[in-house]
Amino acid sequence: MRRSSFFFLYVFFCLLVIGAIVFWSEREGSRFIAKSPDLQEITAVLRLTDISFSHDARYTRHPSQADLFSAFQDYPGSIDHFPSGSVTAPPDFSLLSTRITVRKR
Amino acid sequence: MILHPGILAILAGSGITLILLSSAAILGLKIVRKWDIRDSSEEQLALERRTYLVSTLVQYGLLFEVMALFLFIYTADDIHNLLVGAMCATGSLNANAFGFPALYFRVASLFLAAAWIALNHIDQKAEDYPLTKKKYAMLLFIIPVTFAGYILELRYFLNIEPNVITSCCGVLFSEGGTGAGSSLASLPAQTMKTAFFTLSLIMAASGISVIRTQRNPYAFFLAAVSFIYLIVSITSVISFISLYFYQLPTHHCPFDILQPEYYYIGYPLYASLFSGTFFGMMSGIIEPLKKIKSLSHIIPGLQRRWALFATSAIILFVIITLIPMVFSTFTLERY
Amino acid sequence: MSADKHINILDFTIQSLLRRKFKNAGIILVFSFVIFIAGSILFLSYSFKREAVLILKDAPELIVQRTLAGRHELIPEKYAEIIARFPGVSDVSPRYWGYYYDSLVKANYTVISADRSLQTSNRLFRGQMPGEGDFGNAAIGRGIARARFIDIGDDVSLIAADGKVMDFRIAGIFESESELLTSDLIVMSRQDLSRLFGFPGGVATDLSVSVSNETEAPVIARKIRDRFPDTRPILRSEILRTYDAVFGWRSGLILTLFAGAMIAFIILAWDKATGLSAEEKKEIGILKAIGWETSDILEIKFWEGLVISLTSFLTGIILAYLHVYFLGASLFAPALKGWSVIYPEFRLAPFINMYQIATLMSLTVIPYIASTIIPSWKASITDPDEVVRG
Amino acid sequence: MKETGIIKTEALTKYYNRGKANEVLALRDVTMDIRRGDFTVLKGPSGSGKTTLLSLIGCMTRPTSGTLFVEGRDISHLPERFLTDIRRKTFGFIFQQFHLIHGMNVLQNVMMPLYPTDIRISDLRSRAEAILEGLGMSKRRDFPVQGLSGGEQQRTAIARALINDPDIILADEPTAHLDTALSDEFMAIMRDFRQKGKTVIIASHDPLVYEKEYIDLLVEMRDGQIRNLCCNSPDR
Repeated sequence: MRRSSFFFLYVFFCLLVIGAIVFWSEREGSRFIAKSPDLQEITAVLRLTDISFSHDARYTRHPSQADLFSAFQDYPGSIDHFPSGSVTAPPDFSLLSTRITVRKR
Repeated sequence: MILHPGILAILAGSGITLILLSSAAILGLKIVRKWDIRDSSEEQLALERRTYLVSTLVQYGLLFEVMALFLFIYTADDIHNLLVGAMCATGSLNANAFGFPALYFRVASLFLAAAWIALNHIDQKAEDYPLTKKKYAMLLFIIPVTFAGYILELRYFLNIEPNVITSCCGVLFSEGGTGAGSSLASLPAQTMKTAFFTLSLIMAASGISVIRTQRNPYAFFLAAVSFIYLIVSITSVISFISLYFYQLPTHHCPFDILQPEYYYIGYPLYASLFSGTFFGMMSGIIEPLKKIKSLSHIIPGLQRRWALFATSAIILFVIITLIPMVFSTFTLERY
Repeated sequence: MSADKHINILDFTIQSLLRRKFKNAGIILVFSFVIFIAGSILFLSYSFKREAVLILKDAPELIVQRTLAGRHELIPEKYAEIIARFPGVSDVSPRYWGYYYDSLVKANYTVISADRSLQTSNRLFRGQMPGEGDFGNAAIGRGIARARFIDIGDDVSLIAADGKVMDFRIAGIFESESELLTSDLIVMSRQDLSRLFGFPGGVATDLSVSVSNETEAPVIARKIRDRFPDTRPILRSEILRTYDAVFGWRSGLILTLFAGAMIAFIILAWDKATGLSAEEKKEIGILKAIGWETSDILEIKFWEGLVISLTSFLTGIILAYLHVYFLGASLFAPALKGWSVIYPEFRLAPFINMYQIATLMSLTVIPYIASTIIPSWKASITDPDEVVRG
Repeated sequence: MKETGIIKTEALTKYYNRGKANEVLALRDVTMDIRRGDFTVLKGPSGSGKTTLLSLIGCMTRPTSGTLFVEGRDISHLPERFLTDIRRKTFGFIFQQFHLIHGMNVLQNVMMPLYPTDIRISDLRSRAEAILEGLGMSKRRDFPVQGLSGGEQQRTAIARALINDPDIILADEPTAHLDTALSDEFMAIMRDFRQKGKTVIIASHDPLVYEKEYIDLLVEMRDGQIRNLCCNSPDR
């Protein structure tokens, strides 16, 4: 048995595992997609806007519906509850050369 | 924006490529100035050894370049969700003025690096390394292209403004999908079809004549046709070929065919097109090198082989484009 | 054209790698770990992104909040009637919801009222959804059930705005498969909710607006803001985009912080590649003297890099995958999820694709390979006659 | 003249570290001619330039000036890439220190020179086994080289030099680390090669080597120059 064959075997083995992983992912992923109509129904019925992801502070629970007066909420400085507190506004690097993209017609 | 993992990966990858290629060029500069194959000094030997480093650097550079191109297109596709009105990678690339130029420069530097490696390959076959000086001078021209590509890419990513919720007023009144440069898509499909298939035949014919004769006018002709063919083919992909793959009369995106939904058909499609036209062009470009004595016995065989590559790759390309046209019920006639 | 030459050189390379087992195994170990971490971050954030987008697909198209003095304020229900008359608006319904701080477990709950019930076929909800006028009943999410040790049929007491204790019977519960959406929810009737929070009459928390044509949503949002300048309309598409950006940004941030580790590894690799031992140097000299060409030595080094990086890469991503999808990303979840008392527990749906793999390669393998080029070349130009001269 | 020179040098000169403080003139104006099938010994004290001449002939380094013909081909300006090619096809080397690669077994060491060629590994292996057989080393085939005795290392090194079936065998002080019996054995093996029509060139200052009666050409060197050329073959 050549040394290189061991290497190729290992690579082949890893690729097999990855193949299995991809296969499993497809299955699990489609299982998730199969249950997603139920999730989507909950979203629709309760009219939810956010995922229940971090409950550290009130304003991190429904980041898209955030109160505007919570402490340190707006970037910069929004790290009192890191990383949840950073949900609302990912740092907009264009701030460095501020542009206002709100257009009124 | 710049912290998106894909963007970080591209900037890292192409930054490294840029460093590799620039150091190759700087090292090459000394070779251009001092190279003398008849000299037996230790300095010349050091230069000779340095050529190994340069060609290694360029080879890895090319490899990473391919990777970065792939990532660039994928990232453009991935970020279209973040941009209002972008439906696919085309929309993302149109998000500002730098997207498409960055892509063009990437492709151009890919071609140049590949051409350099091909020349290097020829050069190393001759005992007197006849092309060395030219080769390293050429390297100096690749750098600005790569560099420009990197700058454009950087500007593209820095200038993308993701339209996310801002705390000031909620809705961002962004303009929805302003016409993404659709001039190519609007080229009449029937005319493009005729042009594409005619040119494919011309390309194959000139390829075959080079294979059979390796004669001067044919080689130059093949090179010219290859170049035109590259442009016409990409236009055709946008104008009608992609439509057959999507089975949608309005979807003109040249990038979505790379997605799993379309069985990754874009990869063999572009790979065959790029390699075919590349070898077509190269077999013409090396024609003048026949005059160099130490290369005169190497070139014809190589030319024939490259013309053979070019022709077979183009035939493969045409076959791939024909698959959906022949086997699916979708027709463009009505549109 | 034959591959024999290259396989022969690969053979030799592996043999010489094996001769320096411990050193190379160390490098592979560290590199695998680096890739494992980067891979975990990528997989994790990508899954969150995908799930968030799928879950929120049917969220309200447009939410209208009222702001007062820069603060979120309850919105008069009569706004709804006016907005409902806008052309293109198909439905406006007020949403009643709020946060309840439970001092017992030190956590925030989301209290929400439902005016519709779920279909009975919904597999993610057990029991009954408290509807309009359904006093004293509540449905809760798994996170609360876990935090308060309660289940269907149990009672839960909440303290109302007027200081009185309100008792609720748990009539329904969301299954844990839906935790990413429902973990901290308490659903109750609108009347109970108004009493709990002491809502004045005629106001709602915000309005949810449905439009008949989704592409018209921004136009309607603009109209609403023109008509009611004190409102803040939020589009669903923007929420989705923001989630997309947030997870992209967070994983990018962590990756950037993690770049330090990567750089440390690169330095290690560089050092390893540069610091050829005298023995290795002699070996290369011998090879060159017995007829190996400089490019053959470079090829050894290429294979060396490939063997090390490919082995580490494959090992690293497989471990990362197992970590994220089988072990629940125990190492990194807090960094992406944030900390909290009612921690949502959920198995992420695995999504893996070429893009992630290419990104990961570009962030790890390319820097590694690039850092070894120059040291490899330096090794490869050893003078062949150095060996002869001794 | 039975045949033209397989190795021919004209005014061969070699400097090391040219133009630096530690410049060494290792070889000066060496002109000589070695014919196919010659058994040549380069004789001289250490530092006389024999090793330099040997490595020039063996295409390991390039001359500073002068010309060198190997099998009638001027190689003095050839880039390293092509020198290696010639070296790999034409020469077999036996080094003073044997220079075997530790951590590998005898067979692998013997096969090493031809790894970077398109030879099939099974062909290469059988060729190596045949050579080891011929040198009586078969039983040591899978033995790691660092455990071999001096004579066995020597024979492994010889086997390695022969793996490419070279026309010319070069040996640098091959007997320096061997006792008389082993040295004689080595010389007997070399003599065998000459019998088979190979050209043998040995650099040595060991009388056991240069006093052999079957030597065709004895080159005496000192200070990088040829002092004396002495031919034993009657037709010179």
